[in-house]
Amino acid sequence: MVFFLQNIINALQWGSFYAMIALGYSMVYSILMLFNFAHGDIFMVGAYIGFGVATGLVTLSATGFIALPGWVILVLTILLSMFLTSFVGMIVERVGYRPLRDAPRASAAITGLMIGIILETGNLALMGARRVSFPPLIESVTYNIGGVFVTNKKILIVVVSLAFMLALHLFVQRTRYGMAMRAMAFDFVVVPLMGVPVNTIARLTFAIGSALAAVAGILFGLAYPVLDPYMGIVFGWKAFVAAILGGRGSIMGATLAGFLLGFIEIFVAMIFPSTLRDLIAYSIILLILVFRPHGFFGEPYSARLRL
Amino acid sequence: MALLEIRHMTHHFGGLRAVHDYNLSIEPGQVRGLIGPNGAGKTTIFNLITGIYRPSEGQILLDGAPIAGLAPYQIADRGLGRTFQDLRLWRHMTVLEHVKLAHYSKLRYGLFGAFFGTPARHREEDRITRRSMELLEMMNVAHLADQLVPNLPYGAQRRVEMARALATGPKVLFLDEPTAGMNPEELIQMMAIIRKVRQSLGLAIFLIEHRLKMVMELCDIIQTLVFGEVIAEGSPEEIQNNPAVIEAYLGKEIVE
Amino acid sequence: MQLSVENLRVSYGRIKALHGIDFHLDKGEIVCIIGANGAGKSTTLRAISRMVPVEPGSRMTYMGQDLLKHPADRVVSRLGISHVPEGRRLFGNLTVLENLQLATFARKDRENIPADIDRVFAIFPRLQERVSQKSGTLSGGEQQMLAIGRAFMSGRKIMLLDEPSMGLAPLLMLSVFKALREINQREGTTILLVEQNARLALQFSSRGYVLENGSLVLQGNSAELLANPDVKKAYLGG
Amino acid sequence: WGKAELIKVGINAPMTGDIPKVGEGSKFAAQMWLEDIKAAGGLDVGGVKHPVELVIEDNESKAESAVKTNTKMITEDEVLVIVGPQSSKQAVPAGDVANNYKTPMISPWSTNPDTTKDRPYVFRGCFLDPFQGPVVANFITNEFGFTKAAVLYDVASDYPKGLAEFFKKAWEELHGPGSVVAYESFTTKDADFSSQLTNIINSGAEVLFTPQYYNEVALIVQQAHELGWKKPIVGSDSWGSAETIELCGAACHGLFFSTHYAAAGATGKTKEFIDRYQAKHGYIPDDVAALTWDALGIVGQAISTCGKITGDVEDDRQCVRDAMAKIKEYDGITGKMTFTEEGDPIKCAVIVKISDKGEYEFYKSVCP
Amino acid sequence: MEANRDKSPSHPPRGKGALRRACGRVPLLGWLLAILCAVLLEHYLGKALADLLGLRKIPVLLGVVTILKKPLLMPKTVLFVFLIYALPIGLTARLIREPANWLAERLMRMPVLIPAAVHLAILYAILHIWGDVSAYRVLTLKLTLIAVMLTLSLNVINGYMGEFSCSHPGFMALGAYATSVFTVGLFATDKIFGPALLPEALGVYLFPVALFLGGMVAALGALVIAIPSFRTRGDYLAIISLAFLFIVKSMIENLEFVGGPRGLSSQPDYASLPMVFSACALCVWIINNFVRSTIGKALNAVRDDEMAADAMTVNTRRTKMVAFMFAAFWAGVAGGLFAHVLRYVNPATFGIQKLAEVLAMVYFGGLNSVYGSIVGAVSLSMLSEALRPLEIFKWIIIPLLLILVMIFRPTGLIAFKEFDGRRLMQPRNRPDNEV
Ligand SMILES: Nc1ncnc2c1ncn2[C@@H]1O[C@H](COP(=O)(O)OP(=O)(O)OP(=O)(O)O)[C@@H](O)[C@H]1O
Ligand SMILES: Nc1ncnc2c1ncn2[C@@H]1O[C@H](COP(=O)(O)OP(=O)(O)OP(=O)(O)O)[C@@H](O)[C@H]1O
Ligand SMILES: [Mg+2]
Ligand SMILES: [Mg+2]
Repeated sequence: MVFFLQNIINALQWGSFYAMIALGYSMVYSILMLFNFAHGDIFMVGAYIGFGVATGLVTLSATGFIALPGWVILVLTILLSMFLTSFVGMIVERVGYRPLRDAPRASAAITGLMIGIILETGNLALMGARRVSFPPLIESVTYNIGGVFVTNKKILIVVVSLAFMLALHLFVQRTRYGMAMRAMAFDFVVVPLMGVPVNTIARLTFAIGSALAAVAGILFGLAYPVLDPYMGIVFGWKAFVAAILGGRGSIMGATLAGFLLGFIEIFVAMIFPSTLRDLIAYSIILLILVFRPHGFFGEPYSARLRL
Repeated sequence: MALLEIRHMTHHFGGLRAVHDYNLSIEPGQVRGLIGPNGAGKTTIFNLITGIYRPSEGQILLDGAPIAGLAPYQIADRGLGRTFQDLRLWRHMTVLEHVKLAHYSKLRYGLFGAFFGTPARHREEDRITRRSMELLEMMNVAHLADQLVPNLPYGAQRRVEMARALATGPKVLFLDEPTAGMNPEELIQMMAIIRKVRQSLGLAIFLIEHRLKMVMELCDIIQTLVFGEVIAEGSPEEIQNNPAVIEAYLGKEIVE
Repeated sequence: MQLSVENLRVSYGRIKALHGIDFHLDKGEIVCIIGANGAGKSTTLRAISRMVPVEPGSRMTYMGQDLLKHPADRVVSRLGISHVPEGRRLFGNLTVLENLQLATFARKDRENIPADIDRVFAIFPRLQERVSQKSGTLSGGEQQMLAIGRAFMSGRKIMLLDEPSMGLAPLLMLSVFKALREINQREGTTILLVEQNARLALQFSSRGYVLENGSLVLQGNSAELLANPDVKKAYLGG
Repeated sequence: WGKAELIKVGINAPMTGDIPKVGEGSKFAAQMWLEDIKAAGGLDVGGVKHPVELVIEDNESKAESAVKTNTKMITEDEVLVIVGPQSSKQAVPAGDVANNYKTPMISPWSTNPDTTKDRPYVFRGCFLDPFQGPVVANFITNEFGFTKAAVLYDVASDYPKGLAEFFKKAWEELHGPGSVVAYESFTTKDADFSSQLTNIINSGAEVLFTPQYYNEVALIVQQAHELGWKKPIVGSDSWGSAETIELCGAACHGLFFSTHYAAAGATGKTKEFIDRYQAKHGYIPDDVAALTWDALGIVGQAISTCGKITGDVEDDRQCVRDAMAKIKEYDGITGKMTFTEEGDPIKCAVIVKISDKGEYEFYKSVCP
Repeated sequence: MEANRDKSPSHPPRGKGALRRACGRVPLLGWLLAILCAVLLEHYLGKALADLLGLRKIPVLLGVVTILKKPLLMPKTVLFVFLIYALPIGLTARLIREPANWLAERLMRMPVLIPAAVHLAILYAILHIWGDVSAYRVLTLKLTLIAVMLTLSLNVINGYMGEFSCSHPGFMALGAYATSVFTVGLFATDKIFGPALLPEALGVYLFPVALFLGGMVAALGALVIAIPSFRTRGDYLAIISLAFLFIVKSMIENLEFVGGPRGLSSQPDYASLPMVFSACALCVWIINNFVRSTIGKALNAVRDDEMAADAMTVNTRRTKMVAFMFAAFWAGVAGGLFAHVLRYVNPATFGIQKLAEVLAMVYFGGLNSVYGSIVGAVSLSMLSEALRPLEIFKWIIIPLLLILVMIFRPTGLIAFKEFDGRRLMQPRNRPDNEV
């Protein structure tokens, strides 16, 4: 029982990363109907920006000039990095996606893939081959609750990511911006006829998606404090799986699928020999899709979608 | 026995009853019309007959054999050809390719021929090319054979769709608003084409239309559908004078 | 003059769709453009609502101000020119209500929106029955109503209508046109109408233009055009 | 006597791809080696100083690319000998190429037996998994007296997987079947090991052996502690990078691993190398840099002892390969080496303890 | 037509203006013969010329590598390339224009297989002689030809049928392993499968059988994706195929008898240039045949509007199934060849990176186009080989190039273009063949 509970805690943390990243992915995906294959790498960039900001703040604070407590640094880091990373997202949108808006979707996917490679390689060229360690902004405290080990970081991560998800869900469902985003997903050519500034919405979408990726990057840095230029690849592809598994354009779906993916991975490793983890975990995903061919909340394939 | 016979067909979308107790029997060579207000369920009836939806209840018999529940391609193969209300052409294919492809189920070379380019395949391809060109000529669009469809004027696209439907070798041709978006002159051309098709190929035609001129001049029997139910069936004159039809569909001003 | 268009030229890649046309709209008018398939009618509307780029040298002014300096969304939100595009182009994944709400995206007078929605439902009661249905599953005619309703929500200075009668049942077609006239009279909305069904369009409008192969060949008030033998021959079915 | 023939040494290293750090270490070490040669006026072969050129090529950390790189260096650049590739997934196929073209190749870091097996022209600079696995198993047994061990490794990567298997085998030979109470794995690039660690903790293991690369080590150790693991964690030579400590921090203090050399408290040549490298590049060299350095040393010695460089590259390659096979007790910074028939070195392993200052302290030496 | 002929891989760099017009009427046969002359020239005189110019070796890959490594050698390299390639090709093509046209005309009067065989034979001779200069060239050639097969087969799914399939490396892996198990098990002595079961000498002849088997195994694997494709499309299918890729990879990692993550080595050396070339030619021929037949066009119809296809008697299920299995078959064959060229396979090779590579080639070259796939595969393979000296910057330059191509030609360089062998081989002395 303890064992089981422990794994639920584990899965919650792990799932919340998938969910957070899938969420950012899903933002772009649901609005522009694009696979933003650069998203994993934006996550990486977000983590590095977070690393830069945090290190800067820690150093600043260490000089004694203004001594900041860890949690203030954390909050500042998150906010600043969200801000900075959203620009990365907007640049990606401007360079890689806007020119391709009328093109087949797959072409834009390829541009995203390529932008991702450029971000990775650029990072490698700038930062060198070494990996960096994310500064531990808050003191790690481990609670032992009847044999189940929980750290304050885990709680923080799950809570923060759930909060962002809820906020985003409300944003997309309740505000006219969200509605405009959903409309763009369907047919962006006539969206301007509704008085909706398409470019602004697209930029906003990328900005929000990237800001979320930055949050995910920083939380990731706290939980798994080893950053390297290629850390986003696997996450990017798995977020891709989660975003779509959740159902096209569904924020709740993406969140749920992200957690589900985390749970599947953790529990498969718990129950089966862990060498078979990917084999079994992805077979489960495949089966889910065979029986729910349009994801959890998705709509059936519509012929309107471009190639 | 009628060519196509439908008995007590009913269909629901979720809670919405789109078609209720629909009956039809078409004889070879007949031209039938289906009119009714928007959203009455006309297109749905087409979709039910051609297998895109499966009716909740009822029977559909083609030449006496039940076809409800078959896949659309099987139904098409047995002789029900159709066009779509919202033009469903293949964006990246030429006009000729459209018509050739509609011969798909009747191709006599298999995958082997497709892979290895056997002489049988070349003969067969030549044969369907010739036949497709004949159909295009009949529709007066043969000169566009090598064009990609999105570049064509609307009227031409409709005619390509019709040629494509004819290429499946139908016994009954279903036309869903074939003149939507056409000007009066093109309307007259289209009527001539439909007459020609009927005469030279001898098939039955089932037509949804809102252009009264067309329905009244072409059809032998007209059904009027309102809220999924047939409220009147009869010759053009009967329909035109039927008060229920005037009330629900035509409107007084139009008739006058 | 509410809207004036001078020397409007548009091309799609190598295809020239409009070869420099001039026309104008006065406030509160109903004007129609008729012409054969591919004459450039839809292109004209798209140019006004800035959906297609125009070639240099084209001029368009709205109430004296340069329309070309506004991007597409601001033509709607600032100038109040709404456009019912060819083929309706609804957002099939949104419900009927959401489609209407979306059209108010940039409106400042948010308090009036509920009342306006009710007015749309008053004109098209059918839409109210389907209010939370996904618009993609509406029948053709229902979609047309929604498209007009949507335009009504977004801008009411000028409405550009591209073939509103397409696919409508006769009775409904009449009621749509009646509704349009009602909007025109009550709100003072200028209507620019593009129609294949030339007779209907000319009966409904006060002035008309005839477009052929990208150029305006005839203009005049509608009654005159209806009586014109050339127009009769070419567009009214003899 | 014309001009002395140019000697070309190929370096086949992963400059881009998954493990750029490894490529960087190899490159830096090779450049330092070249500096030394240059300073000496060339490589002395039979009294003639030959100029040396390095041909450094990127294998993108991909098998097919490593094969292409080797082919290119052999047939186009006509290198005399190749150092690299580092990881087995490139070294195995690349070794085949070198052997086919009768070009001596020495992989400093590849631990897969297949790399050198039945390939007279292929050597390696490190000990093999079948040696290291038992070393660690014995060490733990003797040092702590534990009988129940757990293993956590990356299934998708051949080095950790191989080592995990050999450790398991050795451990079960010592303590009987079933004494490896948890044998858990994950996949390359995973960052979360909580499920596996929970299983391990649950299994009642007394020690955790994890033959992983340094980046994963940091995560594994920290996560284990967060899940309440307080027992020892032991690692292998792949821990031997300055980054392990940089990334892992205090969590890793007090842990042990087996490796080729201990940086802290190193003396003599080893210290010299470490200091020089650190001065130049700002960090303590990884084991891969040290092994590359030694591999180049062996190459240099083999060329020298070959006695003459004729300029006929095929003869020279043969000569170098024969000389290399005969090297006895080469005194490298990672230990003394003699090649077996297969081209694998016989060398000692070192057990290193990570001190509370985060330095790698020599703990004990284990020889075959 | 003209423009595309220039881009086809075996052609010399595009000339300009007058030169181009002068060369314009040379038939494909003429170009091939001219290139043959050039490679022969290089074969016999290349070394001497290189010595004369003070280059140590004949520059590989048209000297790009040399230039990037040692910029100072640029003038010499360029001169070499000009003297050995550009000049002879230009001159010969011009000189033999008339006879070549005459010959092409005669050939075209015979059944089409004969001129095709002649052209292919010359093309092979060119590649063979070009490759003879160095083993590195041969290796690059083989891997490029394999890339062509992969790209083309992926184009069948992603381009012709319009799905976004991510499973190609998985199919390739299935083929690679199946073929390897067959050959290693039967014809090689190794530690996994023990001594050879059949005499070595037989192996070369049975290799095509092994490849076929590899292809079939991959095609069977494709069923896992083909069947869900009946019910779902587009994005959902994309992740099904991605899941399939992860599954295949993980499965192989867990199969100890093929070496798990350590991989499988000691494949016999069967993948010679003629073998790879024939497989590639066969693949191009069959795929091209297929996509141009009406049965193949059904793929396009399913892509553009599945419902309409269905209503026009197209059995969409069968069509999808055929497309997936067919494409997977060729990916499997390519995988088998790949394994035997490297003589080593491991599961890590068939990951996301390989996927990105193949996808890039397909979309760079052009969707729905056999030409496009050939151009995409050849140019990206060659480019990434030639830019190797740039190390890390290579991975900035190539993606940038791809982004630019996508922006200016969103469907790829040569999309939606039929590959018509007959037209390609036409004589060009009459104006109507000029276009
Ligand atoms: N897939 C569906 N799901 C739910 N409702 C549907 C679906 N398809 C059609 N409907 C509804 O069924 C009714 C009948 O639609 P149908 O398209 O058959 O009308 P129609 O008679 O062809 O009208 P029109 O003349 O305007 O084309 C409409 O009210 C429509 O909203
Ligand atoms: N997106 C486009 N790309 C290329 N050409 C186009 C495009 N849209 C329209 N055209 C061409 O521009 C010309 C004018 O088209 P437009 O749609 O304005 O005609 P229209 O008068 O509205 O015709 P219809 O009655 O068919 O709607 C036609 O020749 C058409 O083929
Ligand atoms: Mg309808
Ligand atoms: Mg129009």
